[in-house]
Amino acid sequence: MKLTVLYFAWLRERVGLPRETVETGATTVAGLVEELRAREERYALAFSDLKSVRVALDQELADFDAPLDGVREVAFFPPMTGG
Amino acid sequence: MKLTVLYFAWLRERVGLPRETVETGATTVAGLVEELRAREERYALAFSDLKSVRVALDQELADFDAPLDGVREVAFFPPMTGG
Amino acid sequence: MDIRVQAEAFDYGAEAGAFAAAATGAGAVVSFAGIVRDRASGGAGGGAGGRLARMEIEHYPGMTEKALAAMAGTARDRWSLNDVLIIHRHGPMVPGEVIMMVATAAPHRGDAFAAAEFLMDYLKSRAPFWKKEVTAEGADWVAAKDADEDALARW
Amino acid sequence: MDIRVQAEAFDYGAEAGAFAAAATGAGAVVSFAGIVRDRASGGAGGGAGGRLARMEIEHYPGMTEKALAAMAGTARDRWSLNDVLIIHRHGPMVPGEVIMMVATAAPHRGDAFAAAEFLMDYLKSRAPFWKKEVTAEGADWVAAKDADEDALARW
Repeated sequence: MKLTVLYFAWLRERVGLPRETVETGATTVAGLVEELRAREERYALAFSDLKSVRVALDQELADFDAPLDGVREVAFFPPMTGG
Repeated sequence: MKLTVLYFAWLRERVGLPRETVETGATTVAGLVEELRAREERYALAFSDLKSVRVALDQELADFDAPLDGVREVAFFPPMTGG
Repeated sequence: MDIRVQAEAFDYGAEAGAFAAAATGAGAVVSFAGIVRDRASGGAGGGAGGRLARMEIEHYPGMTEKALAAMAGTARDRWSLNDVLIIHRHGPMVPGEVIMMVATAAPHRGDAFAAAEFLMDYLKSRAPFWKKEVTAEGADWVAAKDADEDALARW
Repeated sequence: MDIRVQAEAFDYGAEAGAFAAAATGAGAVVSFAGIVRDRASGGAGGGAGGRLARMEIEHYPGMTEKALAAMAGTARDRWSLNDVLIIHRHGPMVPGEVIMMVATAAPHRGDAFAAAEFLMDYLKSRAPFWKKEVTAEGADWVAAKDADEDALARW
């Protein structure tokens, strides 16, 4: 399965890019995170504390145990600080 | 004792004037109201329901049992509707 | 702190903009505008009344300014505020006209919101203004609402 | 309902004034402006930090607009509102600049205040914006505050 993965704020800075296409066999967000962590140190660092990471699937906030079925865009970012 | 007495909104309309000077022997607001009521029908009408009347002494909200000692200006008006 | 009681119309947007621009160091500005509605309040029941031709606001010169200044002072004591603005008109006005405004500036939004709501609640029931509504059927003094009196209990 | 996400500066006073003027039939308009403060937030602790040189706001194009529209829709379902306006900037800005505004118009002030506070609370923690503060010491992402997350519980 091919996914567009986006990173924002310090997750973008740690991973070193704002978006990439990822080929994955993961079925949940948590599975995808495990795959990414295993890739390279910069990913392991970006995802070292999941309490500080939020995820959106196709631009809707989701949980780490959410399934990736039918999802095209996954975004990872820190807690939001708008307003 | 000489007091300036002011009336606002429908109290002003019922009494028929916005202000007057009153010579009174009353020692409290309630006593002054009794004197005014006894004067003429228009005062009796204006003060017929004291639950709908508020009073200020020298421009500070007060109660009907407040003393008139040292007071120069008494104002009667309905509940306020600003904003 | 700026408190104005006046018959003249004022430009709500210009006042809110100038207030926000002057609030150095504030992170949050809340402003409230009260506008003359196009329907009468319908008397004591508060239901929708007839089409409003105009509103007339009577006030108590002298006491009004003191009461507003006291409320603004209480708000400044109670919340961390950079600035407070109150403008309230009296006299005749037509539907769509701005009756009054309150603006608060604070380092944080919670203080700005709380102070603005506090000022509005007190202004409604403790500042000496009285509204009269004029419709085709005649003129009627607006009745104070129990809900407005009750709103004071939360502060 | 009008929702704008933009890099360009906007005139808070002009927007608030136009919004109030257009809110036919509303008796109450509440508007909020968020302004860049002159001190950094001081990191996770939230204490006063150094002098702020500038702020940079990153956002998630596409999701941002959807999230704001959903919040405004929820507010309109939940309170009796005539209109809602949200403008939020992204990109670089300096102290004193207006970051964003929310305005609500309603027949009654309680609804206008509640909806504006609701929108601000959700916008703080559920709209995909991230603030970075730049001081002489360097650049730091603003940490989300527990108090902002907790504020959502009241709605």
